[in-house]
Amino acid sequence: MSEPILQMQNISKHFGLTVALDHVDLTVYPGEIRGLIGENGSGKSTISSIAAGMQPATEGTMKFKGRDWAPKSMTDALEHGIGMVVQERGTIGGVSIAENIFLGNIDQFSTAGFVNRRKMNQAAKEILSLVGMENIDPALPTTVLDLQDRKLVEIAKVIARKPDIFVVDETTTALSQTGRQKIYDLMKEQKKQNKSVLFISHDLDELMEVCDTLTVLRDGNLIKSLTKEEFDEEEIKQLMVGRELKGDYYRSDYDGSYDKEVVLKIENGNFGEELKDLTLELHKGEILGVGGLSSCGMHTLGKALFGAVPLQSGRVTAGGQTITSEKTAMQHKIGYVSKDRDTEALNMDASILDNISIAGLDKIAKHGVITKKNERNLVKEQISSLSVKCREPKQAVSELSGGNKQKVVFGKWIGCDSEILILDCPTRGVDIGVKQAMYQLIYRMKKEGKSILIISEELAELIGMSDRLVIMKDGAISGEVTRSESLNESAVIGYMI
Amino acid sequence: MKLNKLAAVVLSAAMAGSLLLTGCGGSGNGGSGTEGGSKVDASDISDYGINQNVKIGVLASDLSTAEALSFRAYYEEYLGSQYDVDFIYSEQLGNAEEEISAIEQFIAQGCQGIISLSSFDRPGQIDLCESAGIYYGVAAGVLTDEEQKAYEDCEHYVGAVGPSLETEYQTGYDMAKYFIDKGDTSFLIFAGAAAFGTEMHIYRVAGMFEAMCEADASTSYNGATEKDDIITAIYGDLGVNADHFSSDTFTVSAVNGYNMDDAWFGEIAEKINTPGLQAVLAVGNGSDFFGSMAPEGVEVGSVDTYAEGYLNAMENGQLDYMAGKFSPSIAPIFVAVINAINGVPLRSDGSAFMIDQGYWIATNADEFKTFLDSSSATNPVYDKEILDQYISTPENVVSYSDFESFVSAYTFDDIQNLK
Amino acid sequence: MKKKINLKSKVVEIVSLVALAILAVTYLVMMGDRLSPYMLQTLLNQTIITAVVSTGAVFIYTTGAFDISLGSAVAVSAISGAMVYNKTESLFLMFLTMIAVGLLIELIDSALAAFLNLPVFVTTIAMLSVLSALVKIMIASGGGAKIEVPRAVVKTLDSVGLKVLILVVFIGLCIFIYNYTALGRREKFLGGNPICAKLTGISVKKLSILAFLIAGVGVGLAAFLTVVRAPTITTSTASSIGMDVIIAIVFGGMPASGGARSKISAALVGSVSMVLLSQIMVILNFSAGISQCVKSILFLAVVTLSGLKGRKAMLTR
Amino acid sequence: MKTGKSSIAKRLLGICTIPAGTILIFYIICAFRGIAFFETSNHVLIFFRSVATVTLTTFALSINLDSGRFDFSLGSIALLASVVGSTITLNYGLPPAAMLVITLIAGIVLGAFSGLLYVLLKLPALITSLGVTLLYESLVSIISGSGVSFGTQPELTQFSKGIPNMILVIVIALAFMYIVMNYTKFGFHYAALKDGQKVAVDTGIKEVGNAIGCYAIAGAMMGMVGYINATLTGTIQASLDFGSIGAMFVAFLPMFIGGFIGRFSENHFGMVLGAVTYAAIQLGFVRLGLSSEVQSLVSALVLVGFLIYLNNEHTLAALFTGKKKGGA
Repeated sequence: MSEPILQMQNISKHFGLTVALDHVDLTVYPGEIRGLIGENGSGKSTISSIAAGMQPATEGTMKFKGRDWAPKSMTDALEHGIGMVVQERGTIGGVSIAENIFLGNIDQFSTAGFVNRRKMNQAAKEILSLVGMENIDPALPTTVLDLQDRKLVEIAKVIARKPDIFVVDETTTALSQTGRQKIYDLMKEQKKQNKSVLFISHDLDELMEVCDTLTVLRDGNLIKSLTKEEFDEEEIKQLMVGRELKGDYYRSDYDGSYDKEVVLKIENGNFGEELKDLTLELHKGEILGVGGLSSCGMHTLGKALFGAVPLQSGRVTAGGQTITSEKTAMQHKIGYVSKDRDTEALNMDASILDNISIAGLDKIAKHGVITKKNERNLVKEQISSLSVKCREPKQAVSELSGGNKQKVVFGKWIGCDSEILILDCPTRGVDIGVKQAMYQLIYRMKKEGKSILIISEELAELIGMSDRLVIMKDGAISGEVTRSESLNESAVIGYMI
Repeated sequence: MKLNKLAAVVLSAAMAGSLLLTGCGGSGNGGSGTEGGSKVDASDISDYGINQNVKIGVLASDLSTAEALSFRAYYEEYLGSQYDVDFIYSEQLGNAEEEISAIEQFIAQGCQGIISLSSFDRPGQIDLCESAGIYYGVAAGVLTDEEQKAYEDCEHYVGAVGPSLETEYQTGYDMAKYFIDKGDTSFLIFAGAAAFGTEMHIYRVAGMFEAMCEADASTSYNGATEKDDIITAIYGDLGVNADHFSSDTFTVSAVNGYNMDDAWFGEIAEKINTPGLQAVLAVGNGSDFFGSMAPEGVEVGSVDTYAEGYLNAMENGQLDYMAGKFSPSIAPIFVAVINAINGVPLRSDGSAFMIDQGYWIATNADEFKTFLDSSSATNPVYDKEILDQYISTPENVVSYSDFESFVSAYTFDDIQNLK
Repeated sequence: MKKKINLKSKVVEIVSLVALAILAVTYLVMMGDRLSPYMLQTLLNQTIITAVVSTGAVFIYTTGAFDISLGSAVAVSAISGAMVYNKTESLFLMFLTMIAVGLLIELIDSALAAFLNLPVFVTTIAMLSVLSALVKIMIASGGGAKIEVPRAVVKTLDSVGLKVLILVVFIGLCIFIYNYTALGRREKFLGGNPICAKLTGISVKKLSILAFLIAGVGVGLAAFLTVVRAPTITTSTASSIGMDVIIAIVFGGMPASGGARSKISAALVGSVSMVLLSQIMVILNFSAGISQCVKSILFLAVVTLSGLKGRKAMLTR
Repeated sequence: MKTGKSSIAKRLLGICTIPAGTILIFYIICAFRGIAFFETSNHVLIFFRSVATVTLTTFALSINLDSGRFDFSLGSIALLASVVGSTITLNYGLPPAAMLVITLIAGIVLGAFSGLLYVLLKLPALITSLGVTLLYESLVSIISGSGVSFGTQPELTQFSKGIPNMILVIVIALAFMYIVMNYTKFGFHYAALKDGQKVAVDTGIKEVGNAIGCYAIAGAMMGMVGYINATLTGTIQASLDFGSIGAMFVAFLPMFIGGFIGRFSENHFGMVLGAVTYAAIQLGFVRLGLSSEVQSLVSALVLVGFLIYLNNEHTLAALFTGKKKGGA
């Protein structure tokens, strides 16, 4: 085997008290596509971001192309050969596409301190052509692009600098199949040129298909590296979780029955391009899955059903009453778990206690007075029944892991006795162990007669959990299937594209 | 968090508790409590300010103008060095509530006397000082006649020395007369705080109008030609409304307020460039706001104070007439307060006095220079030698009439004769 | 290691209280044997108005907004009440008017922002201009430089007992609302994350209006206390309250962005601290410039220390 | 993007409507009252001086406010910079040009120091600026007592009396902001940090330096404002207890107008036109002889009205085109 291009030795990273990485060694060779996999909080994003200059390591040494490696910033790293496309949004809306492409790297167009915009735009145009966006005017503000195109701009920006190591962090979640294909092609091209790729994803199928080697991390430790021949789905899952998964992952029955009573309904709902004359019913005791591409409008549907989106026409009703606001929705015992957990579902500034009790204040108030005792009881009940791992209810919710945060969100809605739950991507960023627990919880709630609407971009979980599954495309329902043992992803994908 | 809350509760509880304990009996310990009567036994006279330290609180609504600074320099630097007295200055007071707070603070600190340079609520000040048993005097101002009547029998209200409204009126009159006598007919009146209803400014403006009415019978302000009617009209207009002025001889434009924003300076710039304008009659600081913007030939009259900056203005022709306060003018009330504290109050027929004190008028740089020198904190016109004559001692008990004639002789020349 | 950090964060939490304690001790030492019950009464008198307005304003700050027009709101409310008294000679009606006007002003302020989608800080800045112009116009309408309520009438109300009662009841009520009712808890939650609050059925508009209304009660009470203390109202009455409140609340340990770490006690702690500080400055007999300089440095120091928690890698906005 | 004829017309309309409309309205009202809007050259001077100071203040306010940094200290910077500039000039008998340069440098230093405090203390800008305001005001008082007066030296007070000077100030300030914000690395980084703080910081853009730079620019602008104000009367009055914060309030209306015009043109050019609008209102009131209370009242109402329009444009547009909103 050839000399490694990147050697990371003994890398540790601490965030205050949290140890994100604990003495990890990682080696990358030229011409390999290396996958990094692990549950949330395993440290896979952290180690790659250290290599790519986004943050410094607390401890440890790095060698890149045989030399000591300590990039000052992402721009610095990119300049010297490691370029990363980040998980979150990596473009800035208010500035032009060209400015985004050359963010932090503007000097090449400036003479005597003045930037030549024309030169910059021309250069940007060439770069855009790398990802098939040659028809876009780089002088336009980035806001004119949709999310997928913005991601492609980021990718183009990195790939244009011909990095020796191309780091892709969970980027594919934001992309459609065509977008994904583009990025896979770019990776292969990279490999062909004997350059390397570091590919981070939670999607095991994707990784097993694309990568040459896979490194599994868990709780800030490197667990094992596998070559393509060693890939085995079950083993990898076990390595990630650190124990054998016992019991059912999804639900095991194929019953698919539910009550006839309609508990929540949207009739001819319209909202821009997101919802087009959409009608959908949720029944008592039903798990209704809603799938589709990220931009198909299903996330807006979830909000609309909770009264959080003002429909242009049509209406949402529960028990015959119109839902006009989040408040009326809550009065009808509807709960909503947003897909953007940290920004929409939780108040990161506040404690676990505050976050759980906030939806149930009316329930625990006696004559309008909230007693600490009632509040604690409510919260403790949720913490223990959902087994939220925390020191105390007063602990800040921001200190919890992704899975435990999500449990707090669930606790908030279960605690206020919601009968109807709208779950938008409920297992996003949640590790497998917690995922399994959540699936079982959802199933249990169905059994208790609660109605659940799951919106997800992961077909597997929809198929695994739903009594009925509708697929959306361009703001309308494009297909509907019911629960059966024979149902598989390929049968559903056709409706999506 | 818990610690935090607990501490907060304890602290506030302690505060509230001790306050409740004091209850409403809080007339306080206040001043020295030497009861002043009209008849004094010479052996009872204390020597505060001379051999014993005395603390006097100064209420100031202004701490930053030239006048305020020169007053403060006279008290702290001159009197503070000559007598055993500590002047404790308040913060810059903005309203009646803050005046009361400041007095309470002085009382709490054991001041024996208070001198007030702040006039938001004089009755309120006297009330509080009276109930606390602390001597109170007004400097550089007086009470209204009604107020004086209502409060003159208060034992701890020493008196007031300053320009009466009548004097203010006369000051405005004299200034206008000075320019009219020169033959000027086109004026810009700066009415200052008349717009906020400040009496002394309203009276000065009224005096200016009166001088014009006298010079030409066709002149009137809002139809009024008599002093009281003119004053009422200015109150009603919230300052001077030039449209209400009519005269066959005189033309008048006006600037009100002290906004000091772009619009206000714009207004000044506009009006001072009125063709034919001959003089600016300012109820306050005329040279700073108008002097430097005045075109060649426009003269400026100002009511202000003797300070270095204005001397330059006068030398450079940006100021032509100054009715100015001299910083030692606040000495007599100090003397009176000290006497009261020492148990020999100066009472006018058993009541608090109110003595009129006017301005020094300078119309050229030489006069100005002389007056300015006499206002300094190092060599003031009212020096220790003069003041000592009016501070009672067992050997020399000062009578009210002596004091009154001393204060009334406030012109520069009169004071020279006191020595 | 763990303990150390906990200790540090505890210290940071009580910085404001430590500052208050230091100021109190300094003051007591300086006063020495001049210490008297009267002194405490003085402290109360000087603290109470800012404390009452600040306490109500904590609700506004909790939601992450701020209001710089509170001072002129107090003035308008005081003048309205005084005018009503002078017409009706009823102290009760005067009191009611003050509260009503306080509520009305804050209602307009917040309703403008809520229903017309305006940024609150801009409406309060505009409101500041409008209200101060209104103060001048109202005072002028009385035909003089001031509006007065007969001194003898309000003097009967100028008692320590009544003041303590108002202070304790209002602060108590605010603490109760803040910590023991759904309203208060929701205000806090709203300050932390408005989007999440909205998606939890909390009406952002309704809550921000309610927050301003509670502040409006404080404004009305402060107007009443102002008139009781100094029945002569001029254009400059209460003019410094607007900034005093901001300084006091922040000095008292309130995070400027509101949210979960907000606390009612910040208002009282900050107000008392500021009064003590100004008393100390007067005792030291510093010139105006020096004492303001000291004040600014102390303010920045205390606020910096109490802000040590919750720092981010990026600059705070 | 191609610009058709109709779209150019639309842009011109968007650019000109507000300032031209305001001037027109006052022209008409003045005409009715038998007054000329610009009667003497002095009116033109007043107008341009307002445009100059308001433009500078607007640039200073917006450079930080657009990035979420509220700065109360602008007025105190203007005040202190002019006190420093004039005191040094007077003490050493320097020529007038020196006063301009020193004031400007003082403004930059004071602004940068304010930014440095913000960066070091890591507090919200609003809070730091409260402390800075108190500090600067107190320094004015400590250095100058009641203020500085040099009205007696006419050569020092010439600057703000020349219309060309005012126009020059406006042009230079606009050119400076336009070039810095659109054609320099600083400007590119500023824009990136403004809209995407996290992304920009992660990419490695030095936020701290950029922020201090913004404060320094704001300081330069306010230094210039201080210089113009000081040379207007030759006096600088000290002010305490937040007396200086009023200076920034003039900038809100022009800033929002600038944002609106910025849709059709360059943002900073829009702010100048916003300042033109403001100056026209101001001169209009002076010409009509209305009191400054009325003026501040009307300005506040115009500000609120304009914001109501800006923030509810879509609703209003929907209302006029007859489109209905909301479910049944």
